[in-house]
Amino acid sequence: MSEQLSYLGVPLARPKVGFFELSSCEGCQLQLLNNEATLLDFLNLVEIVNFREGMSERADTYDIAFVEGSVTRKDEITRLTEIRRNAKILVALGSCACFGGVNQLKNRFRDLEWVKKEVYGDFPIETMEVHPLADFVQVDLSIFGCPIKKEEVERIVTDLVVGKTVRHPEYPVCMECKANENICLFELGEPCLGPVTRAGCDAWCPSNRRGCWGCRGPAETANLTELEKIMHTYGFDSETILDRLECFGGFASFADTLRPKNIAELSSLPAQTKLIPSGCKKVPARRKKP
Amino acid sequence: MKLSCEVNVHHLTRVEGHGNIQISIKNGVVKKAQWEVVETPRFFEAMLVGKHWENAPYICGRICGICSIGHTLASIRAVENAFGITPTTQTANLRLLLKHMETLQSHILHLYFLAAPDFLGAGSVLPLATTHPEVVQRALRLKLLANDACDIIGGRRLHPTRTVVGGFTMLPEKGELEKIRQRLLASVPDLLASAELFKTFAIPDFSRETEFVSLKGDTSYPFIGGGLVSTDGVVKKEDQYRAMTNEYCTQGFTSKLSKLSRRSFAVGALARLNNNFPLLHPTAREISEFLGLVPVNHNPYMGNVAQLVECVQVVLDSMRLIDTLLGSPWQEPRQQVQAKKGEGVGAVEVPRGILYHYYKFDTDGKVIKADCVIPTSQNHANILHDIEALAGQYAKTGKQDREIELLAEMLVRAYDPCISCSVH
Amino acid sequence: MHNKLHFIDVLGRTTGAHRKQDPDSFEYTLPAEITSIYPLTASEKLYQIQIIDPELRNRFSFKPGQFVMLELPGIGEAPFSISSSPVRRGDLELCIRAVGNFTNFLAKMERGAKVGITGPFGTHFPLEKMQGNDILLIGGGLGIVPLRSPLLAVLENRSRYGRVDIMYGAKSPMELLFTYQYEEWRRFDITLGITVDKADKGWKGRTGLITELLQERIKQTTSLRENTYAIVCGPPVMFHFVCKMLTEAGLPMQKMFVSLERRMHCGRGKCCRCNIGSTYTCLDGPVFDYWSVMNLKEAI
Amino acid sequence: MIFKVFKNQELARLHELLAVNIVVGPVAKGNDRNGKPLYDFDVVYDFNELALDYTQTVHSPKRFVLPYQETLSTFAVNRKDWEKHVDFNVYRPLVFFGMHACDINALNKLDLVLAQSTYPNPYYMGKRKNLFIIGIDCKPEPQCFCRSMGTDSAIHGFDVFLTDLGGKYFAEILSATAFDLLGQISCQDPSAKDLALYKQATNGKNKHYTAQVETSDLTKILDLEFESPAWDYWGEKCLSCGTCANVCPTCYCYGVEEHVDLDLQHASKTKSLHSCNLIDFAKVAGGHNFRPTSASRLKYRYYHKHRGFVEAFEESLCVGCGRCGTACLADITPPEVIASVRGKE
Ligand SMILES: Cc1cc2nc3c(=O)[nH]c(=O)nc-3n(C[C@H](O)[C@H](O)[C@H](O)COP(=O)(O)OP(=O)(O)OC[C@H]3O[C@@H](n4cnc5c(N)ncnc54)[C@H](O)[C@@H]3O)c2cc1C
Ligand code: SF4
Ligand code: SF4
Ligand code: SF4
Repeated sequence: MSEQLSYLGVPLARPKVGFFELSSCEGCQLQLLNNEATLLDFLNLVEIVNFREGMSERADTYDIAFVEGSVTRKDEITRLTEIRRNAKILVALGSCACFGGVNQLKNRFRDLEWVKKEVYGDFPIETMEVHPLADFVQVDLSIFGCPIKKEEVERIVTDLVVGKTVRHPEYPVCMECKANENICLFELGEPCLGPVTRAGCDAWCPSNRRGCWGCRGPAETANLTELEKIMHTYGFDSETILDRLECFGGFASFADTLRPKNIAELSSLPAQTKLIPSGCKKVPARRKKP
Repeated sequence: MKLSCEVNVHHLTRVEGHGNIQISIKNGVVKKAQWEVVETPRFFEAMLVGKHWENAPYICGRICGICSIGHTLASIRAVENAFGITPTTQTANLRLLLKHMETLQSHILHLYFLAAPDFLGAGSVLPLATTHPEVVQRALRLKLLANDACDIIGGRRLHPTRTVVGGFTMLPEKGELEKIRQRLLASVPDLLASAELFKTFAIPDFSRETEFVSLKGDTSYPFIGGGLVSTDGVVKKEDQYRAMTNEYCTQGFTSKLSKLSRRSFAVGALARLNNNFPLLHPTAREISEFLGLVPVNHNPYMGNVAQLVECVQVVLDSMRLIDTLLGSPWQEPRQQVQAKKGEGVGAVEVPRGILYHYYKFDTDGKVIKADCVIPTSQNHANILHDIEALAGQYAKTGKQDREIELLAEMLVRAYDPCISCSVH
Repeated sequence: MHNKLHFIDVLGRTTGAHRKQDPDSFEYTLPAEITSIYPLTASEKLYQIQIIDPELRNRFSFKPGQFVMLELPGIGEAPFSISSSPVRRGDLELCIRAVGNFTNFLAKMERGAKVGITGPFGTHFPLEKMQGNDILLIGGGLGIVPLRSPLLAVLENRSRYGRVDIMYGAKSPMELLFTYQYEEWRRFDITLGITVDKADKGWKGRTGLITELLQERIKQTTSLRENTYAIVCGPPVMFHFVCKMLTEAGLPMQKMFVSLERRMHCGRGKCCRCNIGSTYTCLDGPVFDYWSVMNLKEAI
Repeated sequence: MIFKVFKNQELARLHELLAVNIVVGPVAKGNDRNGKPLYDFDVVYDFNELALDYTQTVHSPKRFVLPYQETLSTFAVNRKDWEKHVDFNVYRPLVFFGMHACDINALNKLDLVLAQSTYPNPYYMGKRKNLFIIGIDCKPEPQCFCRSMGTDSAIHGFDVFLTDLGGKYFAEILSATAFDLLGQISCQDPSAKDLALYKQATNGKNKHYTAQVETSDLTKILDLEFESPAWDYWGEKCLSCGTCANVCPTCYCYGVEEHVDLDLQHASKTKSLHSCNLIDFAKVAGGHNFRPTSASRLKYRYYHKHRGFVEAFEESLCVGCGRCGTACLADITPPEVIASVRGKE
């Protein structure tokens, strides 16, 4: 296991890798165990020193820290800062870490007290507005997706080991969707965020005849104004658009611009729930280089 | 003899989510025996409020990464019950098959990657790759099979893409199903070998009288929907789930807790098996007996064995389901959905126990109220009381801290708790 | 009658799906060895690369201005101008700046490493046409790399050309390439003007833009029209200014040559990544006369 | 060219004869949201699956000669040493049963650049030369402007081309293989009446075109209108999604990626079709982008098709099938774009 790695005669360091989770479903970490066919090769390429979900041993220094989940409590900020301090490369693993993920849907409500009460009644449980990692620490690399795609992670890890720069596709999902020869879901009468969402998932959802919900966040060229027009042309209301755009937090700022138009339509809600334009808001300059 | 002991496990490993164990024994007297859940809540039930029904399965599936399929199916069932939709036989069969494959993958993951290292004296599965390569290979083979099947039926093994209210967006190819069937058949020797392996493990001798809650099958071992039952004789309907779970909050827990006839109850593979033993496939029953598991068994460590028996059960039942599916031509994958005002409950047996989703909709089909009761939150109180009893049983035996710590850790792991999902 | 269609073996293969190794084939890469490496600056190194098979090595020839594609398995493939003299047989010299995946990995490799080489590709500077004329070689930054090949070719046949002027500018003295060769070049009766944008402590030479050097040169002659050719290599902004200045001084556009750089994935006019309008930088370039460049939309 | 006619029911027999090979043809793919039937090319096992009266397939037939993704080569790496293996991925002939004239012409255009110019591309050529193509006539759809592009009929690039005369097919035979094959079904020489019917059919087709593109002097106009505000107008709408290039039967730009395997002992080089509308198309090391705006990229696509290609090969790279316009969610269609650039709003 500990033989020196090399590629084309160039010696390579086997990175010490740690996996950590903040508020999340732990699915992204699980995806790594889900690569049965290549798991052993993967384990040969890196040295896993911290993986609470899978092992008892722990270590405090690592070259690469994969952090899953978003920040929803103060103690998580502390943990995150500590991980950042110990890691050479901090990777935001999955949409929760990158944009807040589904967790940030909670931020739709102005009244956090109402949120707590709705779920825990009179029992106070500490929580705060949901934030992606980058609001608190420097993130060196993002791996998008809810869930992440294991092939992509493997490729990224191999690239890191051989020293290649990790590049994400800059174009939208439609590109991969067409390459899978799907008939566009808009033609079939279903909404899809493929035209604005960053590719790299190989059009996972559209290929399964399910519209894209934008879990990978915006493509480099996301033309959201045009998408909104298209959605309306194809007969989808603002709410359907908003549901998708706000789901994972990647499009937060654009979703915000849609939301005010929408409050009227949502007036059937219980009185406590004041909907505000939010998504993951940036907190001022707490971001620090370790 | 040393009669004092301090166990302090911060963020227990090899479980999903964050929990702490604390045991303090002074001169043979248990001062403290605690199970704490410190996971951060994500407030899914609030998130859903005001959302259109179609969001519910999509968002709620993301409560849990391990049993996302179960969550999605429970959520879909709740919506369908609220709207008065009955799934077609084809949809029901496909869903059950998908559910089975999730059960298989989750149980195998737990048995081999999370539990087995304890019995084989390793810190994780990693060293086992060198010391017990055949064991690891076998686990990977079974897991791969289950995961591939989930991909084929649900579109993806985690957070499925094809499962929607009304049915499926898309159907699997028959040829692919046929291949899965062949692989299932070929996996039987691996399951038998697993049984042989677990037979060699020394299951700790511990027992505490417990109430077990699960779905009750009529003619088949239950996984999706149906009546609720407990070993203490409580019988309820699916939509009376609140009377079964009686959730409450307490200090030291970010998860809610549950109780029924006693201070706590247990759900999960052992509960299912205790309540539905006669409905097991004869072969699964035989293996259960071979491993010394007959109902009603009150040793929580036997949870592992129950999971293994269920692996056999789902593999055999999946082959039957595939035969049925292959036996008739494909029907429309998806029914029309008409939203309406009302409420609905979906109860599904996920790997760790019974899971309930409940939604109330307004006339536009928007969620007014959501409630999800997750198996591990039902188990927490029971885990806590088990730990107390465990500490009591070993307080005077003079075991080393590390031994008690390990027993406590193994106890919690035997519940295969999914803490992140219990605190959702 | 049997209606199974015959497989037409257009590619001349005899058996199986793997094609016999054939140097003329599309994806074929000549295995080559890095025989020596000279660091020139912090980020540029000069690599000497030798094709391993002696027969293929002897067959390989190129003209100044052409480029080769270098390949490293799994790392990438990228175009590089040949920087050595066409007369030099046996190995190629490439001067490569570490900027990305391929080039950074290459920078970590040592002598004796194996790389794949394909080419040569593209057009070249028409040195034959230039014989008997004065030549201006103007290079900015990394532009000296493609310039070095025609330069060495000219020096090797010095008597066939008239006045030879080399003007070379870099951002700072630290970034000047091939400094060790300046004296050698100067021995060939040439004018070598070197300038840097920003001097540092030890710098005794000129500071300023390359256009100033050129301005001086232009002032020395009344018209460049009759018997002068120019080769200009450097970033687009630089050759744009230089060529404009030369045009104003009367040098016809067809007598100025530039080397363009674009993204390339194949080097064989198939991937379209290097297209400028309709023109493939890899097939119709990289060497263009300025007249063609002026007629290409978005070339500069 | 040799002409024959045969009864419609003989077509099933023709399929049967060819079915020992892999047969690809148009098949129905359900309906769109407005109930309009959708078609695509797929492998066909049963004659009845063939939808020969198809309007237009969503995707073009190009993937059978230019797969969206293709492994160009693999490497076996052993410490310092490595070896490259090249596989052109051609193994067997393919029968194309029912291709419209525009798509046949599209393949002919691809031939110009991929098979007939410097460095012919063997991955393409092998597949292309192993196609047996049965062409079939069509009725113009609202999006079709093939007539403007001169690609409404195919003169070469197929083995046999069929025109439905009502009850009978009129067959133009171009290859000896096709001739031999038709010899095995019941065929006649066309009668004077058949010829009259054939002429009637072709004349009838011409009346149905609704879309058109004015191509006269287009190359010059494009040069003159390089700075036209029309490009910005369309650029603002464009999603830079690459859908147009993907469905286009003639777009062939690609990108190459190399990957090292997890085991560090293998590597591969894959080519994927790209699109000039994508943001990274012309980005180079260091991040400089030669075409940073969507307007400049969209413009480039039109320049390549309607100007550059014409300059190089004396014909345009567009066959007027209209697929890109149909597929474009932003409704950017060549007839409209070109009309606006020409100033004919
Ligand atoms: C005709 C020509 C001659 C060149 N000569 C030299 C030279 O002599 N010395 C030198 O240092 N550099 C030269 N370059 C530039 C060199 O090709 C790029 O620096 C190199 O491609 C960067 O590759 P990379 O993998 O390190 O960078 P990355 O940014 O990681 O590039 C990834 C891929 O993008 C493409 N790419 C990126 N930038 C360029 C670019 N500028 N040109 C073409 N393709 C690019 C390549 O396909 C490359 O594999 C030349 C370029 C061209 C077109
Ligand atoms: S289905 Fe979605 S991803 Fe696919 S082409 Fe249509 S919009 Fe794009
Ligand atoms: S023109 Fe249309 S299809 Fe093409 S990239 Fe732009 S939006 Fe996409
Ligand atoms: S550019 Fe559009 S109309 Fe022209 S061939 Fe391509 S898809 Fe058809």
